Amino acid sequence: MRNQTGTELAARKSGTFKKLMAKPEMTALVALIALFVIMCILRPATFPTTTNIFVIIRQFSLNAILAVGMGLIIITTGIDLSVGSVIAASAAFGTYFARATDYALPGIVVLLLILGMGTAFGLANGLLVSKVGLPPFIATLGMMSVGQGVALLITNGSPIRYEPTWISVFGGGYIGPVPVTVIVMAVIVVIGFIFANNTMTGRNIYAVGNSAPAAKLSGINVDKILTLVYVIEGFLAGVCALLLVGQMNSADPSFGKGYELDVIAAAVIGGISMTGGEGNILGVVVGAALMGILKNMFTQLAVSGYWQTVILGLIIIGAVALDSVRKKRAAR
Amino acid sequence: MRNQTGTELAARKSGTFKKLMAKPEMTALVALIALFVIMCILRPATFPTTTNIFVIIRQFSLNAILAVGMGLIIITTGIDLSVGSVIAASAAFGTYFARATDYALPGIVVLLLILGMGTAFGLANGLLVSKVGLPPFIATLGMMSVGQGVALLITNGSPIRYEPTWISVFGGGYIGPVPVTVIVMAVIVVIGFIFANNTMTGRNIYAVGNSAPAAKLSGINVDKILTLVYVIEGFLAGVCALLLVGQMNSADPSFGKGYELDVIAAAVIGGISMTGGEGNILGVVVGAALMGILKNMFTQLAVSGYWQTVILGLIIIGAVALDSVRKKRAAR
Amino acid sequence: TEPSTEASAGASTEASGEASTEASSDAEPAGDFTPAADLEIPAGKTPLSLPVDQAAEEPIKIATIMVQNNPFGAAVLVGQNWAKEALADRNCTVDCQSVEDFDPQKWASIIENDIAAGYDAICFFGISEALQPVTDKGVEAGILMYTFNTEPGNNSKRQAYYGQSGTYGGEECGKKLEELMGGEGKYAIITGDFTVLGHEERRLGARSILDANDKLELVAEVENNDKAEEAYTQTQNILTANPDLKGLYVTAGGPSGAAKALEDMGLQDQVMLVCHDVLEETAPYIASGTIKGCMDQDPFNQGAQPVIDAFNQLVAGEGPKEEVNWYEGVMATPDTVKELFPELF
Amino acid sequence: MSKELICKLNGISKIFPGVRALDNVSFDIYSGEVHAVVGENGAGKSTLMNILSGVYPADEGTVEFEGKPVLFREPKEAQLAGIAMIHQELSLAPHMTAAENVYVGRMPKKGLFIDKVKMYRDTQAFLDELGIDYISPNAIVKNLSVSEQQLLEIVKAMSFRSKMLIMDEPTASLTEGEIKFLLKIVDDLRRSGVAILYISHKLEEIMEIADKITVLRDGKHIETRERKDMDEQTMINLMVGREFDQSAHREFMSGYETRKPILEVEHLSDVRGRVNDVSFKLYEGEVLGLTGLVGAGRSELLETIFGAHLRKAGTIKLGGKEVRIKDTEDAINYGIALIPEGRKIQGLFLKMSVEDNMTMVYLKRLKSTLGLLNKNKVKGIADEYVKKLNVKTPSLQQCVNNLSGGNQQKTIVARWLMNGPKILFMDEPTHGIDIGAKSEIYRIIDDLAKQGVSIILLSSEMPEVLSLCDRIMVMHHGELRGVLGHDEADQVKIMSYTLDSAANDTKEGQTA
Ligand SMILES: Nc1ncnc2c1ncn2[C@@H]1O[C@H](COP(=O)(O)OP(=O)(O)OP(=O)(O)O)[C@@H](O)[C@H]1O
Ligand SMILES: Nc1ncnc2c1ncn2[C@@H]1O[C@H](COP(=O)(O)OP(=O)(O)OP(=O)(O)O)[C@@H](O)[C@H]1O
Ligand SMILES: [Mg+2]
Ligand SMILES: [Mg+2]
Repeated sequence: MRNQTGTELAARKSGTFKKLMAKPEMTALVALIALFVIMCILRPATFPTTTNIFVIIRQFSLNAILAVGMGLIIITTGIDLSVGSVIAASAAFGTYFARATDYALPGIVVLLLILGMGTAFGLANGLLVSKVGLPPFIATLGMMSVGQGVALLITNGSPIRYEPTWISVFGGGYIGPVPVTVIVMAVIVVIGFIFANNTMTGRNIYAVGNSAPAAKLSGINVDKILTLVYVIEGFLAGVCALLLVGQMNSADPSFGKGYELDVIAAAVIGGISMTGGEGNILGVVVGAALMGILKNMFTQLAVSGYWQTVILGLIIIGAVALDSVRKKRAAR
Repeated sequence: MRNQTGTELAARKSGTFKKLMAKPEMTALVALIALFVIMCILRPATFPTTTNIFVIIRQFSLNAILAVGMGLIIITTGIDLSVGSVIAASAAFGTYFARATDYALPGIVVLLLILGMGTAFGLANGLLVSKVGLPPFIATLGMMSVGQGVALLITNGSPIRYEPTWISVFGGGYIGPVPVTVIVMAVIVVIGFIFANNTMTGRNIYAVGNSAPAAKLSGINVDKILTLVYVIEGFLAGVCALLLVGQMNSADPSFGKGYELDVIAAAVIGGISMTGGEGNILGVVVGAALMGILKNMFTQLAVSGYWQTVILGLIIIGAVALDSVRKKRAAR
Repeated sequence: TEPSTEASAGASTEASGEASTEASSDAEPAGDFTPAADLEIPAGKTPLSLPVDQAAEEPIKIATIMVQNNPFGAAVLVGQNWAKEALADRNCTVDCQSVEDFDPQKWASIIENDIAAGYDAICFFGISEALQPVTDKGVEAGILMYTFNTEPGNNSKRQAYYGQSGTYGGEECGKKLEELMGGEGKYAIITGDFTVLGHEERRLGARSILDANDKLELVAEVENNDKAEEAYTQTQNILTANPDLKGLYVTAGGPSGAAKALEDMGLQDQVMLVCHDVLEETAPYIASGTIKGCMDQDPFNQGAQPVIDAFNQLVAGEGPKEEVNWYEGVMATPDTVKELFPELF
Repeated sequence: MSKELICKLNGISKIFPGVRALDNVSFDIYSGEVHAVVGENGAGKSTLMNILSGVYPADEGTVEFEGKPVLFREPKEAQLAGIAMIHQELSLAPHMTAAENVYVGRMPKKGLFIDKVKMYRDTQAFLDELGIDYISPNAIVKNLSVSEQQLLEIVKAMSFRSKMLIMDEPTASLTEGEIKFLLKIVDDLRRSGVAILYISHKLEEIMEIADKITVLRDGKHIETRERKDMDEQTMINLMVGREFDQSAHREFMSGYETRKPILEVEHLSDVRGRVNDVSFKLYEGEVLGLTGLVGAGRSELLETIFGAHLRKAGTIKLGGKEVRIKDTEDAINYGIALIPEGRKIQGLFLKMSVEDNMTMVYLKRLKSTLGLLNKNKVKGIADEYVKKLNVKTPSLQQCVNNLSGGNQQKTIVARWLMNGPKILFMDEPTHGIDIGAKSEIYRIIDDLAKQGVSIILLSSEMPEVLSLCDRIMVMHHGELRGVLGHDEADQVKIMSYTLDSAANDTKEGQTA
């Protein structure tokens, strides 16, 4: 309610540059570029190398992938806290069957099992929100606990090894200097962006986020749209599970722990409004990148661990504050 | 928007009993009573003992105390993720000065330092939400990280011992069979309830939660109310820090970790609507009690840890689902 | 608190030795239970205590509490479960409980619940000094409070302790790392959680050795929250920032992530990786030579021994040999690992 | 009663980003007078009132109140000075009680606590005083009907006992009877010496109650005149800024015997019990009025047919064939369209552009490759309708929230016309829009009917229904009380159908 007016209007009046700058994801982009430049100056030898750049991108890839789905969920005024434990549960599920069959199960089946488990969790979230009418926070909080438990039950608490080539390539391979993970991320982000902006279903997601009653009266199946966004996020969690298993060659029940808050932060820093109905899916990549570059920066500059935590908090606040102040002022 | 109609209306039509049952916190109360009865039947020797009952109550006391403040925050449509790390930071802050002065600092000063630090964090949250206009989720997510970092910086990662009598009594003492912690909780819950229902500021909190623009037009200082609820929660986090230091005789930087989700769950299970504007502060105690009895029950029945996680998730979902379904049906 | 190597080594051989002799001599069929001598023992494990061949007259209830969700926890659970099986037909139930993280309040609650639930003995991971009051409360209530892995404070009333000193383990790893690095160069530490006592003891233990050498330069200290994926990420970050890194110490969970990252970057020969716990997770990397040193702390016995000892104390008054039972542990290396831990291969 | 100068506006201007909402407005307000302020949508009426009541500061100009210059930074300061305002959008707290809403922000205290006894007693006294004691002070506001809520707003404003009372469209959601009742209250207040600033788009009402009339246009002050020096046509001309002809009349339909019904509803009831056994027929090219008291279940009836609510019983036939409409999507596929009543909540997607808002339903009809939208086609059709309906917007990408009420309404109308509906339900389409926009909507209705579209026009405004509809249905308490042909319908007859005593005798009426 409180934070939603005026930006666009303000933007319209002035030139294209100002218009661009008024977009909420721009604060994050400027911060990102600033950090990048500062790091290039401070660590010219180790920071702006191809390797390091791809290391950074690979690291925030999972966050960016999940933030695409989280962005869509937040646009419908929802939230998904379960995403981390869904990763753990899906990774455990697929590899468990692989191990149980003494690794005789064809790769494609394992892949489908992992993606399927993620999607199933997403579907459960979606139905709880749309059909049962639970507040998304509560539905996904519950499913977070369930997912964690399922992962533990399947793995019995310790990692399941899984190391066929196909999955290693998927999670850890390179095409030229570019990690496969980064390519997967890029593809998902582009598809996500096109989906949100150029398909009817994408448009309907925004419509539901603007006003569910109005969407219903416009012939949009609101329940279906709500279910869909959680299913998408569940599927993406499955993709991340695949990438993680591929990267680590094992499925660990601690996979994904604590991701949810990072992912939500990335989406919001990237300009997705928590009041729903607006936001640019490309922005989430900027949000994820900003959080990703920070970790690398901390190591490059050898910031003490205790301070890292403080600085991370301040950056999250700072990145969104500028935009909030602007909106708040416009609303006066 | 989606979930708020009809329940009251349905209630009005039928008798007082039905009216009572339509209150959202009733689902939780019925579940609580059911669990209690079941446990009395299953474990007649060890469950319904005075000791065990007070053990249970003492355990959910902190959750209940924090849920009172969280309830008020949620009524304003906010959320506070920082509450756990504020506990850690405040506990560390007060005991640090005690140790630094070789425990010569008077107890009352330590007490004020701990409560003061909690309140200061609350104030920071409140100002970020009200003045800067940050979405509460982001403001308190950032402060969660900051609080964690501050706790680590102060304690240098390991617990600070602090064991004067006054604080041990406060956190671990008994009056008759009743733990002091439980008395503190009861006092705070009662004050919280009266505050919310019988003072103007309390009612203004509800008014802001119903509609901030309308509240503003009615002459309510919305920013002040928003700041206040976070300050209250910060102060209560300080109280919990005191109780924990008293109980453990030390301040550990891992105090409070992960509390936020439990506290939010308790508030919502206790009938505080996540869409804001309604909910009964007494209900949060029921929510906290339900979560508390579950944990005790798991131990009494020796439920495997992995299953505990699954069951906890299902209970969170189940406790709120009944009420959601009812609301959803009324809205058709 | 230096563990006396002889004492612990002595205690272990003595305990197992004595237990087995006792089992054979005490062969009278007191009930329908498997005598200690006939108990099935998991491959590669050596229980340091065996149950007395006697069934409890009154039913006995023992609780064990451990962190779930990391491989070390799972390994401890193997020991606990073995003890549970071994005692099942001796009129003793063992409930293996677990907590999802290191929040002292949660641990204190569980222990309190156990005290209220009338357990005869509680064997738990003493995660933090903050558990001292509740530990003492259990002792005062007449319950056997045996702790493992970490001491719940320096002067708690717990009757017995089992495990490796965190500081000792850290020092051993520090020494190994210094040796592997040839006494000079850059190194980094990936620690589990700054807020977890056991992790801090190891980190500071290693630092006490490494800081003493001026030629060693610490370039990064980061958390991985016990997660392998996070260790992977942090290792990459550390190495891109310090391509000339020579040593890496992982204090807690997820060392396989660091090892995997080194292999993926082809740096396993340049960077000396030292870590803890020889488990399914780490064994392949030790064997392949990526992990150059891995300190084991006998999770099986941390899980089993306190439980068995508690039972023995309750039925026969023949409890723990020592109040403090140090596990020296072994430092597995690529050359010795298959020999020391055949069950993992 | 002496009429003293109480408030003086000197050269007030207010600029919003991109809009000069008020431009050097000056006029005087006297106590004991009803001072009406009229103008088209977006003329700046609400903005001016918000400045007077401390919601925003003016950019230029001063306000003198009781002879002293005042500057209110907050609504509270204006309230303390003696100015109360009833806002255009309802500003009640839905989850709180009626009494709490009346006293929100200033509840009576006893020591530290609220004096609940006094608060509820005083509220009851106010309700009694105004003769609306059927509202309980303990009632939760969301359970009150819209008109009850509106009345509660009035109670709240009156309870300030203020010297100047601002009423911004207080009658927008009231029925004729309730409006009469309200006007009586206003008259009483005037007699007691209160200055009243009264805003309404219903000009008859203005002519009936006002002592003075001020006309605003494009943020500028055009005229302030005594009511006796003003007639309705002059007022309209001043508002619109040109000669305005509103004498358009439809050619009514006749010869029902030979026509085929396009929509037949039989024994329809909804699950929530707000529609009860309703049967009627709608003919091709007909404009069928639907009226009754607010809360009679009219919206519910249309929404139930449209598939937005669960049906309990009844059948629906389209062109003689029974159809099953499970949800709104089905309804749309059958060629039904519904322009809902709550523009902001049920109609608009406030954070989206004019183009998105217009094409939301149309998108389904676009053939696309790979599921991708053809943005040019979408833009083309939106552009076409902006021109066709004369929607005033700087661009298609403008956020719809920034349009005036009338243009927002036209945006929604465009959304449905694009689909070429066979049947169009319009729920209070002229609610809160100015006379110009209103007559454009009337023109659209007439054009559509001529093209053979069948329309159900739900309206509480009697003149609108009487001048536009071929037949008029009257609902009461969820039941259809009767159907009148345009030649037999008049205000009195319709009103008689809405009395509780007019039980079943009319039910059979002319159900045709
Ligand atoms: N908060 C705001 N931000 C930007 N523009 C605004 C704001 N409030 C009003 N406006 C613009 O100021 C102008 C005057 O609006 P105002 O609400 O005063 O009109 P009005 O005469 O009350 O119209 P109506 O009859 O539709 O209520 C309009 O162009 C409107 O779009
Ligand atoms: N969401 C709701 N919750 C409770 N009561 C409602 C709700 N919506 C409508 N009502 C009540 O249902 C009855 C019928 O409402 P409906 O909106 O259909 O009436 P209406 O004749 O269309 O009136 P209006 O002209 O106000 O639209 C009214 O008594 C109304 O107060
Ligand atoms: Mg207006
Ligand atoms: Mg209606």
